[in-house]
Amino acid sequence: MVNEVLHLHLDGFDGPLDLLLELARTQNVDLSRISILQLAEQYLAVVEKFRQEAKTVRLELAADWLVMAAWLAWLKSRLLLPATRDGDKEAEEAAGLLQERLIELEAMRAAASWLSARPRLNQTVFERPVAENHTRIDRSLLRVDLSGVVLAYLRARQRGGRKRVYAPRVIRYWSAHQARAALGRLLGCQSPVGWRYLHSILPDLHGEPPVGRKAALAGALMAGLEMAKGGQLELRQEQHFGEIEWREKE
Amino acid sequence: MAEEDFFEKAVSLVEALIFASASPVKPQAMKDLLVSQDLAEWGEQLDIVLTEVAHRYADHAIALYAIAGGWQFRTREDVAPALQKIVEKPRRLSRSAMETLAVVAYHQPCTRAEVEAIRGVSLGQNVLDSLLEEGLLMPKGRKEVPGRPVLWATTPMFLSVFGLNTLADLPRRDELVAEESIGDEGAS
Amino acid sequence: MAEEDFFEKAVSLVEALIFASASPVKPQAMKDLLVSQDLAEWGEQLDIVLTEVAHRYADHAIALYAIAGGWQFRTREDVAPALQKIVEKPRRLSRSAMETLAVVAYHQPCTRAEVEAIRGVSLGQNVLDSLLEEGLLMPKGRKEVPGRPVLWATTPMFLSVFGLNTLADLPRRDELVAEESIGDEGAS
Repeated sequence: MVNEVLHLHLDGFDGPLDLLLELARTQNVDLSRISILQLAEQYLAVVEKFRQEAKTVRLELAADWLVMAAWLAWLKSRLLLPATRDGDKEAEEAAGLLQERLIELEAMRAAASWLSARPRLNQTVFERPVAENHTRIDRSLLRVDLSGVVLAYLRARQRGGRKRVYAPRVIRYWSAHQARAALGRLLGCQSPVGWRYLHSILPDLHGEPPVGRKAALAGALMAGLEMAKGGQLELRQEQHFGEIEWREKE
Repeated sequence: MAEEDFFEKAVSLVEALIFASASPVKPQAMKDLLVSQDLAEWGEQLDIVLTEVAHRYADHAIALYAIAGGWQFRTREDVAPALQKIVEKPRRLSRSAMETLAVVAYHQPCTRAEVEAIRGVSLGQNVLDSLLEEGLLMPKGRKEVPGRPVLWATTPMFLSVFGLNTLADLPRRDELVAEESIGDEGAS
Repeated sequence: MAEEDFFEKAVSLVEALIFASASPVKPQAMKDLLVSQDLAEWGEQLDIVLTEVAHRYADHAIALYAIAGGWQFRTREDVAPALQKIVEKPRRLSRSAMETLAVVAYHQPCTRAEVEAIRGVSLGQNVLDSLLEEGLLMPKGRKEVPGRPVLWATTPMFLSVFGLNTLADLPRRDELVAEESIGDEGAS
């Protein structure tokens, strides 16, 4: 509870630098001529007072304040040393740095209040909220070019060409029916008797796709088997996948 | 404050309100504003106030217009054309129109049936109409076959639209790279 | 057309152009307009034209302001209190936000750590967020140090919101502090 009072109290300032600036103002002189020693003492006194009031300090709440206090205590000790000592220059530089930071902070404070005092758009001054539209869209022109014509022509020809030749491809298989007719013709003429290769009855199938040749051979076999069953001819095959031969039944 | 000053203040407020509003300001909004500023009597005589606002703009490039039941500042009509920026958003021809035009360009004079045969699709009347409207195609006699169909050809406008001097400036068909593939394309 | 009439026309065109725009109009846009209307010579003497435009509004509730490198009509400050009740007000910025904005304005481009060092306190995310939401700050590259922190800068909107023409319109530091000690209103 007491800790919170300390915290809230110090939080009235935007951090240790803010408190320092406030303390510096109480010296009532130009910031460039303030006494850093006096300032350090004042700060330490303020922090010590809060410390006592708070009894214990929650470090996480006051870390910034304590770091600044420690640094100022060091600075104070150096500034109190006789001017001839080595630490003198170091301390003077540190004091100068603190002074510069305070001056800069004060300037930025002033800048913020200067900005705050400016007439603010849509708060103290108003602009015209919408623009008039003076743009006219001209759609009268055609966007075309020669390459478009050429492309369109190619496209048309391509589609038209495809269309013209498009027809389901008629695959003219040599059918079992045709094989039967061919075999029937051969059976009748009875010239050279004996075994003959079945594929010899096939027509010239050069240029036909392989599937066509296979279909023709299958047709011939079917016709041969049918006629063998009917007793018109004999078939034989010497080995697996060997040539199929036929001869007229005696 | 003198009576005159009150009037001036009312005029200024109404002017500022109209200026700072995105849409035309209704008389009621002006009255409300004047009442809120203890200028209710001028709210009752809004016409006089508005007349004075308009008068302030007498020599300006801007004027007060009554629009949609309210009041708005707008650029004066005689100045507006100078501000006008013309953005060209040219139309495109539809794909079918473009193809039809191209086929006619290469095969003219030709009949509708011929265009259809080459394109492989029927030619909609609206496509033909649009090309006629644009002045890109014109009829050029009739073909002496049964039915005597109209022959179509491109116009001089066609040449100027495409920046051609003569039809001979069109790339020849055999110059078109893809030509060969068109010829025997069907087999694939 | 007499010389005077040309001048009047140039003034009217520039007035109309600025009035028709919702954002500040750059001098180049005015010159382009004048050139397009055969008034190029007045485009060369834009200052005189703009002075005359401003003069036309001497007694109006609206005035011409130099904003963010351009020119814009805005309502005069004296009519603001009356309008504020009607027009929606933007949120006010917190003190931390205003200070942060001031630090960035004077030190830009600068990192978050630099802002924190100057103000002596850490910069809350909500403060940064509010400034970004208002469009007053923007990231502007990264600082080439370990961690490559983002550099922050003010936006053109910042100039517009605070009615500044350029960043050079911000008071010099010595002016600020002198002002402060005279006014002595203190930040506490």
